[in-house]
Amino acid sequence: MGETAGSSVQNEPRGQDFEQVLGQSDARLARFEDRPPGLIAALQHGLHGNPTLVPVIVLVVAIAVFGLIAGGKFFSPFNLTLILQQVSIIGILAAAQSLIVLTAGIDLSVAAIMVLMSVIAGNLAVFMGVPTVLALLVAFAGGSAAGLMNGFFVTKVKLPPFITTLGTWSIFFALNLWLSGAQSIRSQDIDRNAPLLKFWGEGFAFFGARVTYGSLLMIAVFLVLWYLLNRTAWGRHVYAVGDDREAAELAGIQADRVLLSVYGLSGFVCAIAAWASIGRVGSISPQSFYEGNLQSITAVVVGGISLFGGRGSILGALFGALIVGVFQSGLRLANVDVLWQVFAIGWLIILAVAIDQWIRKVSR
Amino acid sequence: MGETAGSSVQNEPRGQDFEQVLGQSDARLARFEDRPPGLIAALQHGLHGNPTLVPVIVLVVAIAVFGLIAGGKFFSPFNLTLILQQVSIIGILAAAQSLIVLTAGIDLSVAAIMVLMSVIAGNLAVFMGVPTVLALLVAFAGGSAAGLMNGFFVTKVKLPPFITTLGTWSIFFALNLWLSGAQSIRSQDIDRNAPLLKFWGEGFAFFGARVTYGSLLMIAVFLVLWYLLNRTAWGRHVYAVGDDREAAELAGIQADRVLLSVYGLSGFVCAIAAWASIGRVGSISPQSFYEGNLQSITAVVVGGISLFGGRGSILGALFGALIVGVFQSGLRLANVDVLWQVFAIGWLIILAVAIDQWIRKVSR
Amino acid sequence: DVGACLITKTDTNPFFVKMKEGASAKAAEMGIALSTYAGKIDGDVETQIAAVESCIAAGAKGILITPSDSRALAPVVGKAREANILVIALDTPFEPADAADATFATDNFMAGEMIGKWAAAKMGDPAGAKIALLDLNPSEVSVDYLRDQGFLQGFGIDIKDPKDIGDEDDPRVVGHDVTNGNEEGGRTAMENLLQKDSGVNLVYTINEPAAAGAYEALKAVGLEHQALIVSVDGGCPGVQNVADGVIGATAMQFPLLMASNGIEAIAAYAADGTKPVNSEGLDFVNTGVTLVTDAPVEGLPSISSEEALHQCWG
Amino acid sequence: MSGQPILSARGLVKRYGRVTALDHADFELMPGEILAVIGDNGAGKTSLIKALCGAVQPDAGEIFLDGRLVRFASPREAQAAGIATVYQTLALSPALSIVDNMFMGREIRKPGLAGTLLRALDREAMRAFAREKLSDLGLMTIQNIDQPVETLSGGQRQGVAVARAAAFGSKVIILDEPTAALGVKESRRVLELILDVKARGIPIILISHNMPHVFEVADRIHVHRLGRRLCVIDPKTHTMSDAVAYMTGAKTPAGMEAA
Amino acid sequence: MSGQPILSARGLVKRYGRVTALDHADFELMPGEILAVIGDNGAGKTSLIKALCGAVQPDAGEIFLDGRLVRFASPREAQAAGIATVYQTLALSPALSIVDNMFMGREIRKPGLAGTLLRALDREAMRAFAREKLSDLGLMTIQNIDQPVETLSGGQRQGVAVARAAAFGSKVIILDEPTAALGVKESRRVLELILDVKARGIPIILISHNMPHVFEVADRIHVHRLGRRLCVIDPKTHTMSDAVAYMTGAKTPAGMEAA
Ligand SMILES: Nc1ncnc2c1ncn2[C@@H]1O[C@H](COP(=O)(O)OP(=O)(O)OP(=O)(O)O)[C@@H](O)[C@H]1O
Ligand SMILES: Nc1ncnc2c1ncn2[C@@H]1O[C@H](COP(=O)(O)OP(=O)(O)OP(=O)(O)O)[C@@H](O)[C@H]1O
Ligand SMILES: O[C@@H]1[C@@H](O)[C@H](O)OC[C@H]1O
Ligand SMILES: [Mg+2]
Ligand SMILES: [Mg+2]
Repeated sequence: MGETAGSSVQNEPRGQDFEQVLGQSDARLARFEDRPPGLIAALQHGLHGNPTLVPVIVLVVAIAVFGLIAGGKFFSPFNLTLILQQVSIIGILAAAQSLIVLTAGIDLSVAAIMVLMSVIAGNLAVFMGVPTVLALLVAFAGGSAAGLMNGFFVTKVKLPPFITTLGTWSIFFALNLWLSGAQSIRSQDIDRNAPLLKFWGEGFAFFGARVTYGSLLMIAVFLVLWYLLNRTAWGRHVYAVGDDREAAELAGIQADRVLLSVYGLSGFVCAIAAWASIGRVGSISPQSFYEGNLQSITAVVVGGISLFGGRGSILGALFGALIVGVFQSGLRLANVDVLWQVFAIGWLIILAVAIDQWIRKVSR
Repeated sequence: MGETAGSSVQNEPRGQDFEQVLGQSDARLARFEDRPPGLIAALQHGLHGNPTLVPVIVLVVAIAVFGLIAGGKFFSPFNLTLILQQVSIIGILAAAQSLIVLTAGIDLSVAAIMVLMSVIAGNLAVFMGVPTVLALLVAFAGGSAAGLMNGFFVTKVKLPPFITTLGTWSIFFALNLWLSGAQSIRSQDIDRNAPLLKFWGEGFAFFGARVTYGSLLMIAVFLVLWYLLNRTAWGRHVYAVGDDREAAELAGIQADRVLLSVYGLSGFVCAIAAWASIGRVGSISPQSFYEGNLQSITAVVVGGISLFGGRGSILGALFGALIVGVFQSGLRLANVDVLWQVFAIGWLIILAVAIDQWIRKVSR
Repeated sequence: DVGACLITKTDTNPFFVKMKEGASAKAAEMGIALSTYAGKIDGDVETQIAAVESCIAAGAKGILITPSDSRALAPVVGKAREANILVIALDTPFEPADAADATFATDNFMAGEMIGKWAAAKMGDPAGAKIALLDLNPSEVSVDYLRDQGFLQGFGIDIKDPKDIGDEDDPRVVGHDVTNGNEEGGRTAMENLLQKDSGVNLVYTINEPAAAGAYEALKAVGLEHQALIVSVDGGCPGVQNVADGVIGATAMQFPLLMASNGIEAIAAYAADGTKPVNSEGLDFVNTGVTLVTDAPVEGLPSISSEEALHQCWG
Repeated sequence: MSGQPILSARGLVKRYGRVTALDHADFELMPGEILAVIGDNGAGKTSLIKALCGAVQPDAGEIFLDGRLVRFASPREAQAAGIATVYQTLALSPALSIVDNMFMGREIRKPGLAGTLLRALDREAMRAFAREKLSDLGLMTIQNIDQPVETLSGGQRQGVAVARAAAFGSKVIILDEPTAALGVKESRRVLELILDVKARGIPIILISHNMPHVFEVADRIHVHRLGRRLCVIDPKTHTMSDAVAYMTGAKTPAGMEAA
Repeated sequence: MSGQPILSARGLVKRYGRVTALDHADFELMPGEILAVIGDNGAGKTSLIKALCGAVQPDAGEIFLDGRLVRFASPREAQAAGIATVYQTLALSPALSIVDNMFMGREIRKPGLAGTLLRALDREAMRAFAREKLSDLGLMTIQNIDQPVETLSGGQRQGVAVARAAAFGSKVIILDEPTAALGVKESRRVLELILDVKARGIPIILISHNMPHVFEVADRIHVHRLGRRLCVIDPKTHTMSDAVAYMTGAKTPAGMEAA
C-alpha cells in the first residue's frame, strides 16, 4: 500500500487544530454510585436487577396468604403437589406461549394445536391400530407443522402473530371437530390399546405428596427451554429478534429463520403438552381446554414476560402458572364461589403486572 | 440586543471556507417519477394511496362470489339488509375496538362491557322501576366508567392494554353473572315495562328490504367517529399517540389524557352497543356475545387497521364487519356446516390481512 | 319441496352431533331438505339468532332448535312463527315454553331425580353420604340447575330455591364445582372437592364426560371404590362406562328421537298444518328418560348397560 | 451579558439506576444569548436539557424561569411556558404528515361555528403556514407537505423538527445536536435560522459536538463534564483547543466562572 | 490507485413509491482505499450502501465483488462475503448486553462437547474479546460489558457499533455517518480506527457530512447527487469548496471522471 498517499500524513498530529489537546484527555465519562437512596427504593433496585424474583416473591406471598386463609388443608403436601399437577398442562402451554411472546408475538392457537394433536394421536393409536410410538411421532410432527404454519404466515406473508393465530385458531378448532366427530376417546379404551399415551399421568407418592411424571415433565420443558434461550446462540438470536427485529436483521440475523424455528419449536412443545394432557385428563376430549390459549397468556404475563418481546425469563411463565394455580386452589379451599374466583383472577392479572411495572420503573 | 457581539460578524460571509460556495447551490434533492412500472404494480400503487379501498373491494368481491354460489336467496334485498342487521352489534363493538387499536392497544373487554351494561339497564328499567331514560343514562355512565377503568390501568399503572383488558374482562364477566344471576330478561317483560330499550330493533321496510334503526345507528356511529378522528385536533392526537407515544409526548401531547379519553369514549360506544343489542336480540341475555371481543377484533383487522397503532381508517372496521357478515350469511345459505364456516372465517382473516400487507409492501 | 332447519347449541357436543344425525337421516327418508346450524360454543346466542333469520330468509317450513338461552331466543323464533314457520324446541324448553309451537325434550329435573333416588337406595344409609356435585359452568343455565336440584331432591335433600344451585344447607353436601361438561373439568373439579373432604362417597355429574374425568381423579388417589358416580345423558361412551363400572347409574335421554319426531312433525305441518300436542299434564312432549344401571334397585325401573348399548341415544 | 438569567438551574441531580447522569449540575441562560453546551458523549448534556424542559423529572435541584421557581411535570407544561425543544430523537410521528407533525398539539381550528362547536381543523391554514416555515428553512424541496414523515430522509426530518421549534418557541429554544445528521448546506441553513431567532430576541440553548459551529454562533459556552457544569467560557477569549481541553479533561479551568 | 475495483456497481435503481432514491447510480471501491461518499441530505447515499450490503434489493442494476457479479438477498449474505456495515440507525438490540450485541450472529461456542453437542456459548471468551475491542476504541469507560445497550448514551452506542464492524469486517467496511453523534474525542478515535483498518489493507466506504474529516482520511471522494454518482474527485487536487460546490449543485464538474 506504499503508493497510496491520501491526505493523512503519517506520524504527525492529525485533524483540526483544536484536536491536538486530546492526548491528555481524561477517561472518566460519568459517575457511578452504589448506594440507593431509601428502603423501598433499595428493594425496587434489588428486584430490578433480578426481575425473575418478582413472580417468585408473589408466589411465596400467595402461598403464605392462602395458607393463613384456607388453613392446613392448603398447606398439605398433597394439596401442593396437586396444584403442580393441575397447572402442568397450562404450564407446558405457557412455555410454548413464552417462546412466541419473547419474539414480540402472541399465540392464540397453542391450546387448539394441543387438542388437535391429542385427538390425532388418540385416533391413530386407539382406533386405527397404529403403534403408540408412531402415533406420538405423528403428533409431534403435526404440532411442529402447525407451529410452522403459523410461522410461515408471520414471516413470509408478514402477518402480525395475533392475526395469524386468530385465524389458525379457527382452522385448528374446525379440524379438531372434524377429526374427532366431537367424540371423546374413553380412558378404558386408551388403557386397552395404547396405555403409553397415559404415561405422564403416572407418578409416585411420598409423605402424602403425589408427584406425577407430568409435573416433572413441565419442569423439564422449562429447564431445557431456559438453557436454549440463555446459553446458546439461537437463544440470543430469539431475544434479539424479539427486541428489535430490523436491527437484528441488519446485524446479520436471519430473522425469518429464527422466527420459523421459534414457531416450529412452540408447536412441538404444544404436542408435548398434548401427550401430557392425555395422562392428566385420562381421556382424550376434543372439547377440553377451550380457554387454554388465554390461560397460557395469563401465566406468561403474570410471570413478568413483556408482551413487547425481548424481555423476561421463560422461568417467569412457570411461576406465573403456579401463581394462578395457587390462587385458584386457595380460593376454592376458602369456599369462594366460582364467580368470585373469576373475579379474583382478573385482579390477580392486573396486580401482578402492576407490581412488575413498578419494579421496572427504576430505569425510567 | 446591540450589546451582544458574539463571534458571528453580521453581513459578512459566515462559516468555514468551504461553505462560501453555498450561495449558488441548486434546490433539487431527489427525482420523482409518476408512471409506475407494470399493471399489477399500478393496482398496488393505486391501492397504496387509498388503503381503505382494499376492504371495500374485498367486500364487493365477497358479495359477488356468494351471489354466484348461494344464488338469488343471497342477493335478495331482504337478505342484504338482514346482513346489515346481523353485523350491527359486532359493528358497533368494532368501532369501539378500532379506537383502542388505533392507539396501538387491543381491548378484550368490549363485549363484556356491552353485556354488563345491557344487564344493568335492563334490571333497572324492567325490574326496579327506574324510568328507562334514566336506566340508559346509568348504562352510558357505566360503560364510560368501565372504559375509563381500563384507561386508568393503561395510563397510570402503565399496564399493556392486552393485559389490562384480559383482567377486566374476567372482572366484568363475573359482575355480569352476579348482577343477572345468569338469568336472561324476557322479551315480554321488556315490552311491558321498558319498550324504549328495544327501540333500535324497530325499523322500516321497502321492496322486501327491512332496515332497522340499529343498522343506521351503526353507520352513524362510524361516521361520527370518523369525523372526530380525521377532522379534529383530538383525532390527530389519537393517531400521534398510537403511532409513537413517546414522540407525541415530547411534542407536547398529553398522551395519558388522550388515551383516557379514547378508553372512556370506547366504553361509551360499548354502552351504545348495549342498547342496540337489546333491540337486536329482543331480550337481555347475560351469556350472549361471549366471543364478541374476538369478533370485534376480527372485524377491525379484516378492515385493515394496523394492530401496531396509528395507521388505518376507522371506516375499515365497518367494512371488516360487513365482510365477515357477508361471509357467514353466504356460507349459511350455501348450507355449509358450522365447522367449515369456522374454518372459512379463519382463512378469511388470514387472506384479508395478507392482501392488505401486499398493498402496503409498496413502500418498502 | 319442504325445507327444514336444525339449530343446535354447538357442534362440539356428541349429544348434538347425534341429534343432527337423527334429523338428517329422517329428513333424507322423508324427502325434506334439511339445513343444519350450530353455535360455536354453548351460550352463543348471536349465531343462533342469525341462523333462525337465515332460515326465515331461506323460506323454511319448520325449525328445530335447542336454544342456547331459553329466554333470549324467544323473540326471534316469534318472528319465525309470524312467518308461518313451525318452531319446535328440542332438549331445552323456551321460557315461556309456548314461545315455540312444541317442545320435544327430556324432563331434566326428573332425570336428576331418578339418579338421586337410585343413589339413595343404592347407598343404603343416606345419612352417611358425602356428596360432591359437578355442575356445568358459572352461568347456572336451566339444564344445569334442573339436573342438580332434581338429583338432590331425589336423594332426599331439601333444595330450597329449585333454581339456585348451592343454596342448600345439608351437611352431607361437600360442595359444588364446575366442569364445563368435559373430562378435563370433571377431573379438576373432583380433585378440588376431594381436597375439601377426602371422604366423598357420592358424586353427581352434569354429564358423562364430566363423570369420566371425576373417575380419573378418584382413581389417581385410589378412591374409585369409595365413591359412587351418577350422571345424565346415556351416550354410548357413557353407557359403556356404566358397563365398565365407572358410572353407577345414568339417566338416558333420546336426542335422536327428539330430532326424528321433530322432522316428522314438520312434515305433518307442511302437509296439512297440524301441530304436535304436548304430553298430558306437561308443557312439552316428553321424549322420556330411562335409568341405566347394572345394579338395579327396588322400585325403580331400569335397564342394564347391555340393553342400553343397543339403544344409546337412539 | 448582564442582568437576571431567563432560565437557570441549581444542583440538578438525575440518576438512572446506578449511573448518575446529572450530578448537582448548575445552569444559566441569559436573555437573548446563544448558549452552547458542549461535552463528551455521555457527559449528561441531553439529561440536562431534558430536565429543563420537563421530559424527565430531576431527583433533586431547582429550575427557575424568569427568576421564578418552576416545575415542569411534562414537556407540554414547558411548552406552554414558551420553551420549545428539538430533541436528539426528533419526536416526530412517522405515520403522520409533515403538517400534522408541525402542528401537533397546537392545531388551528376553523373560524366560526365549525371550529368552536364542531372543533373542525382548518387544514388549509395549517398547510399554508407549514409551507411558509419550511421555505424559510429552505426545506420546500420536500415535494408534498401531506406526505408522511417516515418517507423523509434523516436530514429532512431534522429540518421539520427544527422548523417546528423555530415556529413555536416564544421564550427559549433548545436544540439538541440539530445539525448532527445534516449536510453542509442544510447545517448552514440551521445555523442561519439560529441567528435569525436570536435576532428576534429569543435565547437559544445549542448542544453540539461541532466546534466550528459552536464558536461561530455561541455567545457563551457551557462546558459539561461528568454530569455537571465544569465552567462557562467566552468564545471570544478562548480558543477551540481550550474548550476541547476542558471538556475532555485534558486541562482544568483555572480562575474562571467555575461551577 | 490501479487495478480492478474490489466492490463496484452499475446502474443501480431503487424506487420508494414515487421517489427515485437511486437513479442508475454507479459505484467503485478500489482495494485498500478509503472512499468517502458525500452528498446532500436525501441524495441517496444511505440507499446506495444499503443496496451494496443487501439491506435493500435494488430494482435494477448490478453489483460486483472482486469482479464477480453478486446478489445479496440479506445483510447476512453480504456479511458472509466479508462486508461489514455500520448503519446510520446502528442496528443494535437495546435490551441485549454489549457483548451480546457485538457477537450477534457470530457467537463463539465452548470448546469440546459442551460446544458441539450442547451448543453452549463461551461467554468468558466473548467478554474478553469484546473488552479488548472496546478498549482499542477507547470505549472501556463503559462500566459493565454486560449492561444493556439501551443504558448507553447515543455516542457510546455508536462506539459499540463501530467496534463490531471493525472487529468482523474482512473485505470491506462500510460506515454510514459514523461520527455524526460523536464528540470531538470519540470522533477522533473513530477516524484513527479507520486509518488503522486501512493500514491492515481493508478498504472502507465512509459516508460523512463532515468535510474536514472527509478530506483528512479519504483517498477518493465519490460525490452523490440526485440519486446518482456525479463525479469522483481526488482530495489532493480538489478543495473542500470544490466538493461542496459539486455536491450542492453550485458548480458542475467538467473534464473529470464523470459518472
Ligand atoms: N434512560 C436511561 N437509562 C439509563 N441510563 C441512561 C439513560 N439515559 C441516559 N443514561 C446515562 O446517563 C449518562 C448521560 O447521558 P446523556 O444522554 O445525558 O449524555 P449526553 O451528554 O447527551 O451524550 P451524547 O453526546 O452521546 O448525546 C450516560 O452515561 C448514559 O448512559
Ligand atoms: N423507506 C423509505 N420510504 C420512502 N422513501 C424513502 C425511504 N428511504 C429513503 N427514502 C427517500 O429516498 C431518498 C434518498 O434517501 P437516503 O436515506 O438514501 O438519503 P441520504 O443521502 O442517505 O440522506 P441523509 O444524508 O439525510 O442520510 C430521500 O428522498 C428519502 O426521502
Ligand atoms: O341435554 C344436553 C346434555 O345432554 C349435554 O351434555 O349438554 C347439553 C344439554 O342440553
Ligand atoms: Mg445527548
Ligand atoms: Mg443517509
